[in-house]
Amino acid sequence: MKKFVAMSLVAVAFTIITVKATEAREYKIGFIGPMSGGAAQLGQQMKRGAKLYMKLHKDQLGKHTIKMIVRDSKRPGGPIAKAAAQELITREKVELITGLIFSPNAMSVAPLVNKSKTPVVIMNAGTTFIPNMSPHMVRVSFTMWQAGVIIGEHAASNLNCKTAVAGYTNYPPGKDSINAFRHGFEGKGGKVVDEIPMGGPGKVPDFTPFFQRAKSKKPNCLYVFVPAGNHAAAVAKTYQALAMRKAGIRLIGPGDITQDTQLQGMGSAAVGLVTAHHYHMFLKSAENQAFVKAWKAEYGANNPPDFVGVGGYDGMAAVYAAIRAANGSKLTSAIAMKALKGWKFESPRGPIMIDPETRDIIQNIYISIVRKKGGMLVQETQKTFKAVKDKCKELKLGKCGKKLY
Amino acid sequence: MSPFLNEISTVLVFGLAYAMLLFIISVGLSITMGLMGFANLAHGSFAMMGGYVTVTLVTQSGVPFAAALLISFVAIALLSIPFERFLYRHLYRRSELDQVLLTIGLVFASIAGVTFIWGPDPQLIQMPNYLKGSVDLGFNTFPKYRIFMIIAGAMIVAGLFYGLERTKIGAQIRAAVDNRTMAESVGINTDRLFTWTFALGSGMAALGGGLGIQILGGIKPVFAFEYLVIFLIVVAVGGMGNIRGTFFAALILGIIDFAGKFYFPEGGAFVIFAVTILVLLIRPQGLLGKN
Amino acid sequence: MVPNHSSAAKAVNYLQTRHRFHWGEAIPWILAILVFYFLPGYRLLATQILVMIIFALSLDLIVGYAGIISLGHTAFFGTGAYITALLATNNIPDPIIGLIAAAFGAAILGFLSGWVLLRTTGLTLLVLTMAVTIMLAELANDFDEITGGFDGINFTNSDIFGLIELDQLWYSSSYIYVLIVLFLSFLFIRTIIYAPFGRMLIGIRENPRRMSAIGTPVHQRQVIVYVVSAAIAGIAGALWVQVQGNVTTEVYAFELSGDVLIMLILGGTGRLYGAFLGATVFKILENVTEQVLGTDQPYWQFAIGLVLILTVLFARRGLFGIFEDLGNKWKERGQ
Amino acid sequence: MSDAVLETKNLNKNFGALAVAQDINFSLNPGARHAIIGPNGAGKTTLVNLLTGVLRPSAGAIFLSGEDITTMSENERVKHGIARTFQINTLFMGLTVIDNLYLAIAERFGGATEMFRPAGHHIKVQEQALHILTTLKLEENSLTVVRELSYGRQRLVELAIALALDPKVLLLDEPAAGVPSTESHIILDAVDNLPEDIAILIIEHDMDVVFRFAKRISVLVRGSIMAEGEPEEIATNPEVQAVYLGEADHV
Repeated sequence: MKKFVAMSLVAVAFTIITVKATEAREYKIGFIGPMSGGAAQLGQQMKRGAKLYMKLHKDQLGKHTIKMIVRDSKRPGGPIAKAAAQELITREKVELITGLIFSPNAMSVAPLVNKSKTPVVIMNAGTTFIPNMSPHMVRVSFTMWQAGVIIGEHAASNLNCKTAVAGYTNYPPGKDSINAFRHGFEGKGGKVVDEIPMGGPGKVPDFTPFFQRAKSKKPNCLYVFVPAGNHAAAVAKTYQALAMRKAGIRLIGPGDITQDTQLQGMGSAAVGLVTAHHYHMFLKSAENQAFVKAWKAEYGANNPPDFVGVGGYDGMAAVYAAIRAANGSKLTSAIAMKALKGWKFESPRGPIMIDPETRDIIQNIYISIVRKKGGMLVQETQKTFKAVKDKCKELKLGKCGKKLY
Repeated sequence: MSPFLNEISTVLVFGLAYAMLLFIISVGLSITMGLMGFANLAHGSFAMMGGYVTVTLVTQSGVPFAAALLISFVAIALLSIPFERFLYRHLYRRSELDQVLLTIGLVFASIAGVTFIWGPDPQLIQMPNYLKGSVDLGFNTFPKYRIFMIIAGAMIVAGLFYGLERTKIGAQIRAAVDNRTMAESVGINTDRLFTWTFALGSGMAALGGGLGIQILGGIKPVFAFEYLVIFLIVVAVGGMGNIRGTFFAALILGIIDFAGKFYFPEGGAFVIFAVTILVLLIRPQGLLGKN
Repeated sequence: MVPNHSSAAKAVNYLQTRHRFHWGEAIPWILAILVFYFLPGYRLLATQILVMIIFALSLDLIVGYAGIISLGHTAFFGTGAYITALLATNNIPDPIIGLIAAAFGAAILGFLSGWVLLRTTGLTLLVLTMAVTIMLAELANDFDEITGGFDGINFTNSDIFGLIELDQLWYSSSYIYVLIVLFLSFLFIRTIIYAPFGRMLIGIRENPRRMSAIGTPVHQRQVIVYVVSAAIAGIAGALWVQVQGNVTTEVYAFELSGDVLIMLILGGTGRLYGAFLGATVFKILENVTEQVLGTDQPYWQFAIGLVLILTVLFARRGLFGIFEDLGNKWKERGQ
Repeated sequence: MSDAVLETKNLNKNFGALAVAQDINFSLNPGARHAIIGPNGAGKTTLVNLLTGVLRPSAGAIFLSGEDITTMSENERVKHGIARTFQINTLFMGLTVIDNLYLAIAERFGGATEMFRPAGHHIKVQEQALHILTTLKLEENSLTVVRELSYGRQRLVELAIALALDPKVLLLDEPAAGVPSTESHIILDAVDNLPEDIAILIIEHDMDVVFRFAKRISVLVRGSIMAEGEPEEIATNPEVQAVYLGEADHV
């Protein structure tokens, strides 16, 4: 025992000495997201999340410091994001890249970081197979499959939906989302009677023609996937304006349609919506309540956090973990990946972990319902599914099962 | 209730409501282009600013929705006057390319400008109670707001036609669209006419911007650019400077767009562009345009 | 009679020498080489600028020289881009073959659409070109089995001539590759412009009515130049995706059509070097404004808007016009 | 066929119910100096447009040196030898005078589609351009941008371009219109001195010009030819006088 204590002391002393031996270092990281244009609010929200984490955890890096250089990816496609990444890596010499709202942004960066071996922490981009494109990427956000399958099963088993119409924004995450939904829904005996592509992701369309079409099919449920951002409020309002609830059609979807930042603007239209998602700001955990409080203190009570903000926050937590692992030495991809594969964190959204195999996130998915309380709309968790993995990669469907680098 | 009547009425009512919106916003652009020969790509910016004024009045100052629409009409009409006087006027005789450059510059600056003030989030609006909910007509139910759009649109169209056909200033505008030199030679002050029609057109755009908030999912900075395409299409299909033509074009495109998305959602926006191409190839000057 | 003789001689001299190279024309190329050596961290941006110059040059052929205003030039840019990308994913990854195929594909589209659309002018043409592009974008989004839709296609090129790898990090070989293609495209366009064909285009721009009355089949000639322009735009599109290794539906974006038209007018139409100046200034404003002023607000958009407005009001022939004016003043002083 | 260089047969043009040309028959012999006069709205410009191919006739035919050119497009007719000037200057305003001529001549020589040889190497084109400029005493303006010329001199350029096309038939649409009287003699002298072998059809309002120049006159009223003959015949024709006096009454 004595020997053990002595050895421990030596070990501790040694650790302290080595820590002291390393010099204070500034870690430069690049943050790429849409800061202007149609998706600016997403980029700004993600940046708020990241900055909040940095503010609350200043001491976590010891004497090392971190400098975040923000670049605007402007449009959804690859070119601008990629030019920003190239410049960040080669000129600013950043050691890690993070941010990335749109999938094509993340995809375009992949070949670049494969060359430079720069680690990437994806805070949002949702197309399922993205981590397969580079061994240097981890993702802390979500995949469409996580919420999609669960809401599909829930609809068939617990919401009395025999038939459903699925409306989706016509782009890969949208297709991922309805494929996941169909997988879950039809697996439990439901039937998807119509799939309606509702325009591309660039613009918020008038949803009326699509919802009218859905209405004319008389399903029990209408599953809707639209990207986070501008679309959510329009979905709820159209649903209400067309009196679809009266017609006996239930609106369900992933939590993108009840995004916290959009929720209050939806008005009574949103009451009763059932969604599956990895986060909403009304989660009861202590971590979340502290997080929401800190967020509102920082950005004002009228600027609530949402899952995009949490993506930024958790992403920055992962970045910190990687920097701590480097501890004064250069932050290589090897160090970062070693630290982040299997990394666990008590996030506002609940416990999360990076799957060491797929480098994708494992997290809880919550079934929630929107209710009105004291003049405000809130979400109530009805059911929690723990440690949900990405089904697409588990089942090795299409590109999800392939190594793409 | 027959499913056929249901479908037909769905397409017509929703299509008509959208058509009214298209007309209200596009008519100003049509007049500007027909009367002054000016390619005003910043027309959508005035519509967008109208939307923001409406939202701000309703949500911040508690002004009733209808009053807010009127105020934003007047405000943007007035705001557009200095633009016409100090910017546009210099370019009436310059090339189309210069006009494109200036007005796209304005679009960029206005998008940035409203983001500085209101931020990038879409601004939403709560409707007054009398416009909430829907009306059940037996064979079909329609949102009250769409019915309101159609009625308001019809009144505006009627007012505009009356103004142009029966008033002196309307006659002057028609004369000037038809032949500017001739109009000037009979003593019409085309300079002042330009200013007023420009203000009127911008005000109409603002009205459309305000009316559109509810059905376009909120007003946001990129509005100025996103909907420009569709306004230009309406003007081109209708025939520049022709108000009747603009109305018919809005009607046809509004209804076809709705029907296309309703029956053929896979096609997305394809249908409306295909129709546009077809019409313009057969009648390059637009449905009712001058040859 | 003496002054008459001298004015005739002057006129002949003017006609016979104007196609010759001026020493000032070396400046952009020297700058391009300096950028390569001194700003390696900006090379991808610089490469993108070079591609945009090719694209803007192709547009200048029709807008600045033939007087055809198009808001849909990405139809050809995007088609070239997809052709290259699809060849690469179907086992023909050679970049040079990609370029050639892109040029041909875009030219065919240019012929088909030009033959039909160029019977119209003005707003109608503007709207039609726009509509064609947007339809192509819709198609690309709908047929995502082939195009990858919004997410696009990622691909890798083989090495140029089997020797030179298109570098994906420092963009050294890519930059040189694009610069060479730009140089060749520029020489090609410059030659056309100073040949009778180019003079004839200027005639069409200045007065199509009169061109017809001197015996020019205007529509046919417009189609020819449209096809040439489309082919070069196709090459630009192919380069754009080759250096980036991926293609998305954005290559058909109407916004990009708008941007390239802005770049061209900003720089100055109908003067070749306007494209160089406009594309460079636009992309630098787009990229560098945020590095100075930050990303909290869309300062870059405001900056571009302001520059466009000021250019229209104070530099009547685009930014290149300023240089021309300065040059003329310099000459007057010299005399 | 006669030896007429330009001939029309029952030329008709309707815009809907409105007939703007009715059964127009006339012919020009080589070297003709023919004028068409008529009150406003008589259809003179329509006739020019029919002859040059801007408009297609509703019925009837047009022959050039015996060849039916009715369905030919405007530019093809130019290649076959019909050239025109416009009533309102239709020039390349932003280009120099010599470039204005260069375009016309290059097109005629078939070199305008040449893409790879510099325009400056086409010596023959330049010589021709200079020759025409010298003939019309424009050579001092060769390097002036057309926009900067006086209207009268621009009018000369209009004529020069038409001549550069080496036409068999030249249609002059009010060649002195809009030119201040101080300058008009330059134009009229130039018109007087046009090569004799070209058949010229002049559309004119100004009777002084018509009687100074024309050897034959047609009077066009409401789309049809009311009278045709030598200048003296027309001047003394009571019907013609009635039309012109009638018009004068209205003015």
